[in-house]
Amino acid sequence: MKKYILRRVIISIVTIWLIVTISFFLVHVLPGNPIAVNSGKILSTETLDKLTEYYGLDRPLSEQYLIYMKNLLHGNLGYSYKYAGQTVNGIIAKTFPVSAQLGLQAYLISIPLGFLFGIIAAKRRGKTVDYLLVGFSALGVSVPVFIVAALLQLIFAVELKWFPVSLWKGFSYTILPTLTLALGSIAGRTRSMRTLMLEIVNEDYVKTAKAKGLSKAVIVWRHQIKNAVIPMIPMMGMELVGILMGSFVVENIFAIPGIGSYFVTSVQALDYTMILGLTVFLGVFVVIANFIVDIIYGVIDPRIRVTK
Amino acid sequence: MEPLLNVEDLQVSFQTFAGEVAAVRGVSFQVNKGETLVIVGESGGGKSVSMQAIMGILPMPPARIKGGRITYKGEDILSKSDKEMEKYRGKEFAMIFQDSMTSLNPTMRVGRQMTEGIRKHQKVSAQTAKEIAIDMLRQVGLPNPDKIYKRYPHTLSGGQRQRVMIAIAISSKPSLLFADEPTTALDVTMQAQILDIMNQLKKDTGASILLVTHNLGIVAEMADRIAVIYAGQIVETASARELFFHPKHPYTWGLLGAMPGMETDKSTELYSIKGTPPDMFCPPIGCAFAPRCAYCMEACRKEAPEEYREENGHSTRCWLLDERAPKVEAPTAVIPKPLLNEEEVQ
Amino acid sequence: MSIVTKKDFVMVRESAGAADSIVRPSESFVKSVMRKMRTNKAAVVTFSYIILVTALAIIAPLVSRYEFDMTNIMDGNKGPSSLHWFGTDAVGRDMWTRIWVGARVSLTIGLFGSIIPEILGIIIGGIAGYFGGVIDSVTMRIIDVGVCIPSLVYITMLMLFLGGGPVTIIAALAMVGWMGPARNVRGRVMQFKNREFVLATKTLGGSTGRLIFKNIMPNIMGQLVVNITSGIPAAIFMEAYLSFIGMGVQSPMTSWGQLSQAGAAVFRIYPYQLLFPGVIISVTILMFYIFGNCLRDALDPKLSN
Amino acid sequence: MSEILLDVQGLKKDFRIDGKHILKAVDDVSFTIRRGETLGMVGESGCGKTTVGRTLLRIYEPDGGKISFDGKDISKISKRQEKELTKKMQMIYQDPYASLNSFYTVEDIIGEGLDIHKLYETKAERRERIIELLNVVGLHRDHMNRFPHEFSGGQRQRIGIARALAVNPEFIVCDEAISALDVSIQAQVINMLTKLQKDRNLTYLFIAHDLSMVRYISDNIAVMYMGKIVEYGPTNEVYLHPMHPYTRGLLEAVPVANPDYTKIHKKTPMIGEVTSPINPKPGCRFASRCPVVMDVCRTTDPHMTESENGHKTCCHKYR
Repeated sequence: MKKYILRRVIISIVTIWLIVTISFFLVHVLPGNPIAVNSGKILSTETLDKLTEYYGLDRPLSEQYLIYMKNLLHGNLGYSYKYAGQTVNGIIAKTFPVSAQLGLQAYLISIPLGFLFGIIAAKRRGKTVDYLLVGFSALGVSVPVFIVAALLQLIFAVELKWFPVSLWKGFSYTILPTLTLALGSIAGRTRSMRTLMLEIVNEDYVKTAKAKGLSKAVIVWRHQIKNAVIPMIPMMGMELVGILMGSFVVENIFAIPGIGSYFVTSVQALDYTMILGLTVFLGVFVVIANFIVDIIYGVIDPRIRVTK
Repeated sequence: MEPLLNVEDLQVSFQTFAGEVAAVRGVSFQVNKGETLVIVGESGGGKSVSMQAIMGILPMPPARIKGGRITYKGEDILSKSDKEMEKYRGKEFAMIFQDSMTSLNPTMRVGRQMTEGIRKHQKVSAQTAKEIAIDMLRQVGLPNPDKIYKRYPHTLSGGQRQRVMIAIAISSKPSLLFADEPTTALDVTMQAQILDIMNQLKKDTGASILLVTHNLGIVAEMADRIAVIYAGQIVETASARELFFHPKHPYTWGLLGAMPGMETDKSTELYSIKGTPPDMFCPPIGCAFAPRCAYCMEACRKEAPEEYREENGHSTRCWLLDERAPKVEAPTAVIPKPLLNEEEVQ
Repeated sequence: MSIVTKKDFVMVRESAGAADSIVRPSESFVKSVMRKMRTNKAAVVTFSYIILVTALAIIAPLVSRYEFDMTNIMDGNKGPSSLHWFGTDAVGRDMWTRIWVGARVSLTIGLFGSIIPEILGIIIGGIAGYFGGVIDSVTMRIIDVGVCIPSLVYITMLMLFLGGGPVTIIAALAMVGWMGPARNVRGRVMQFKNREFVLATKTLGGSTGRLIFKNIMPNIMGQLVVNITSGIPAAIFMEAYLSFIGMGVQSPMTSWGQLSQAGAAVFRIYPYQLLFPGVIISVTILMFYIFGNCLRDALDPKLSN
Repeated sequence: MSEILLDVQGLKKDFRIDGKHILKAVDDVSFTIRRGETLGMVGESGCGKTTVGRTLLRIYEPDGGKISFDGKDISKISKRQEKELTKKMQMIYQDPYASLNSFYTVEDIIGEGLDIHKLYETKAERRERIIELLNVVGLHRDHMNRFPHEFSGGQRQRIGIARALAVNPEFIVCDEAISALDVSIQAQVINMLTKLQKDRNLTYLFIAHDLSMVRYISDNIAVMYMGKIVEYGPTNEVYLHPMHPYTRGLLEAVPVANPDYTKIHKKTPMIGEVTSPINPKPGCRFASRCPVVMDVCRTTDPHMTESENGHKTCCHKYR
């Protein structure tokens, strides 16, 4: 187990270093002077030179890289080119809690619902409920998140007026975006859980459990569900990425001041330090989340503990 | 005396994409108290399916019990609900499966897999259940039972796992133990150990055993009575010595002949059955063995034979026993020689 | 009443090989998959749909009265009519034509965005799996780290570096997408290279090429076809997503994602501008998805018989 | 007596596990097989018998020892010579389901060897050869265009035999060739193998764990335990007068198909279980399970000792 964790730690550190390095160099070999691109005004050569010096862009790339890495180790992601005077750290501090709330709500809804739907569909295989849930999950994974968002807005906000159309000013504002975001992962989880449950029904150990005289409910709970859930744990990291990407769209559509909508505006505005900073931040976030998921998986599945 | 288990005309079929397959086509047999009945036959013969049908653990669908009657201690158990059957499974009858690797839950410790059955049937405290479980593990010859109790199945060897399976099966002292090819996945020396344990348990507890195997050596070692199954039907039933020393069905001859005896060497060809078992999607009309039988008659192709019963309980499903049929003797090479006379057996 | 009479009790002369006869009709694996697909209604319907959409994408822009980038400010934001079946956008471009031109882009991205990473995966995974040793360990370490980097990072960086557009999207998908298939193919190859039928060819003196291409590959082909089929909707999805957040296809060039983005901006006033591209993306993805499932079931030997 | 066809001396094959443990799958194994004879190799799973067969056929590279075939050293040969050799040495595999490529027709499975070695001039000749081979193994020409999954286990195994015979080999390794088959089918296949041996003067290495079949088909027997041959000699010698305690235990464990036999012979099963020879300690590998173990067994490797009529054993009891 110690070896397993150590291995994961090393992989995670290498990954983070790679993310930072690749992102840094790609951003810095981009053509054009980012300051000129970003200011939106025509600057005098003098001012431009001053700003270039201020941001350290006149130094050799390798030196810039070292400086960036040094700053990064202190948790400093640099300044935005676009929002003059604002640090990337400051923007993350402002926007991340919003996104985290949104993501967490979606995650908390999708986990129990996905499992539950999957189990119900598998237990009622071939019945109407199963067809409905299978249909729902097929739709859920097929319809892009922006269509879902638009539809929910149109139905529940514009027509029925149950919830506000957009913005982020209280709990009722969070409901539609959370639902939008959760839908895809509920659908995906329902599908995987159903498949796994149906596979497990045919396992020999389920027959053994039945032969012991255990009741159906006990067999389902004790023997089937745990074994079906285990292989789904590693998928949770992937799902997190999905929710993160979905949040870019959802925050944009619902005009939510989260990290995702800042990311999209930075991309559209070519605010390089912001893109770099946010990419590094999100990348590291995902790597750490995956690391935690892997460790949980290692703890829960006894087979991993021994073999790795 | 009423037999412990009575199976009459059991029919099981499977619904598949390509249509219905009749896996068990009218199987009848009895298991008496304290005896070991061995069902012997080849793969696809329907022996495991029959056993699982009795246990009530066949996945339905795709399986379907199309007919027949199963009584246990005089009670019709086919008509019982799944809920009622829970009181029988694990308590009255228990099962040892062939593949101990897949038959144990990989994510549950051995101890838990044992105690869940014990607590269900014996209504004891967790502590007592643990004590019973460890005692059972000791009984099946596992060293350090309290350590095994805490292990996960994949950390055990094949032989150890099969012992755990047996310990689970006997933990609530069943009256009837089903064993589905319990040693097929094991090496010979391990097989000998497991068979030894099963015989010992039978002696100690007086339980009946219904064993399914394809290995005639195991049959000889374990059986009190034997039923030979072919293509979903019992073709011959008799007591162990009767069946080995006076076999009547050509298929039984083939099975016996296929095992070279101590004296046979390469110069004499082994007695073998030609061809392969029938495709159960479309079993032949008449006797299912006819296409492979060296003694096939017109009658065999027209109609399935009746059962011919003898006084000593030997019954055979073969037209050769009809009085109109030509007299045919079993090839002498296939029949093992008795090593004891009648008195010595007693 | 028995139909058997006295004269039936004569031994029959055995006919040679009768016991070995096979009653079932012969069918190759590929044929049986085709038969299963043909008899599966869902497969037939989804396949027909895919053919229809592909045909429209090829033909519709050719026979249309309008060019996809032909603007006509006077005709801006007109709803569906006999002149413009799907209406027009803000600058009066014909939506019907744009949707099918967009379909060309989206479907192309779908196809290549699925095939290219899969092929890269086959090559890399195949080499790693077959030859093993150092090549294998190095490849696997690279993948171990590579899959940990969120695809978001690669895609964003690549889009910035190369600029949005169909080729960039495919390149980004290839960069991210080869690792999963490579790992998968490697596993399958390692599993198959020690299968007895492969060893048999080896003991017959078969060359490495024969082992790989004639023995191992056909056996993992089914899985690859399924992967590619299920990769297509994923790639279409990705294009729609990237274009939607402004990192993908840029106007006047169009794609389903780009159309949706434009439509979403005005959808409360002109819902049809999001409705048409939105519905068509969703339905297409759904159809590919169901078709992929049918294919997987047909290829699964556990489900046959 | 006929000439020696295969001579194996001190064969070794190690496998690395997790990069640091060494599994000595085959450890200093020596035996000879004369032309036209069968050597039966028995032992429990993991004893290394399959590895011996696979190393002989160069599926694995040997890590030591010398293999001579027909008088020539074949332990170190070029790729081309290796390919030539595959025409002389063939293998019949254990699993009738995994050993045939499910995408090939029977014709192409049997024809693969013909294709590789270009053993025909015309398509018609290839066809003819294949039909002939099908007849040899009791199958019909109608079966040619069928696929493996349409056959039963026994039929598949016969197809596997035909595939091996296609290149006209002199020596065949039968690697558990009958273990996966039903009893009645086993006899069919064994009869076929003995007949082929007689007709074509074939030499077999017959690897199996079923001791009764091995006894029937073999002229000599080698008993393997944890990578080593522990007993070796003429079949009847070994079966009737087993010397090594492992051989005795193994023979005793085989259930005999006679209900009276068990009533007469009360047997005591051998204790313990086989483990893999990973980083083996010095001393006899059977010591931990041996009923007659001595102190010397735990410290020193026993050597092979030969008694009269070629019966050898590797046990400190027989020094």
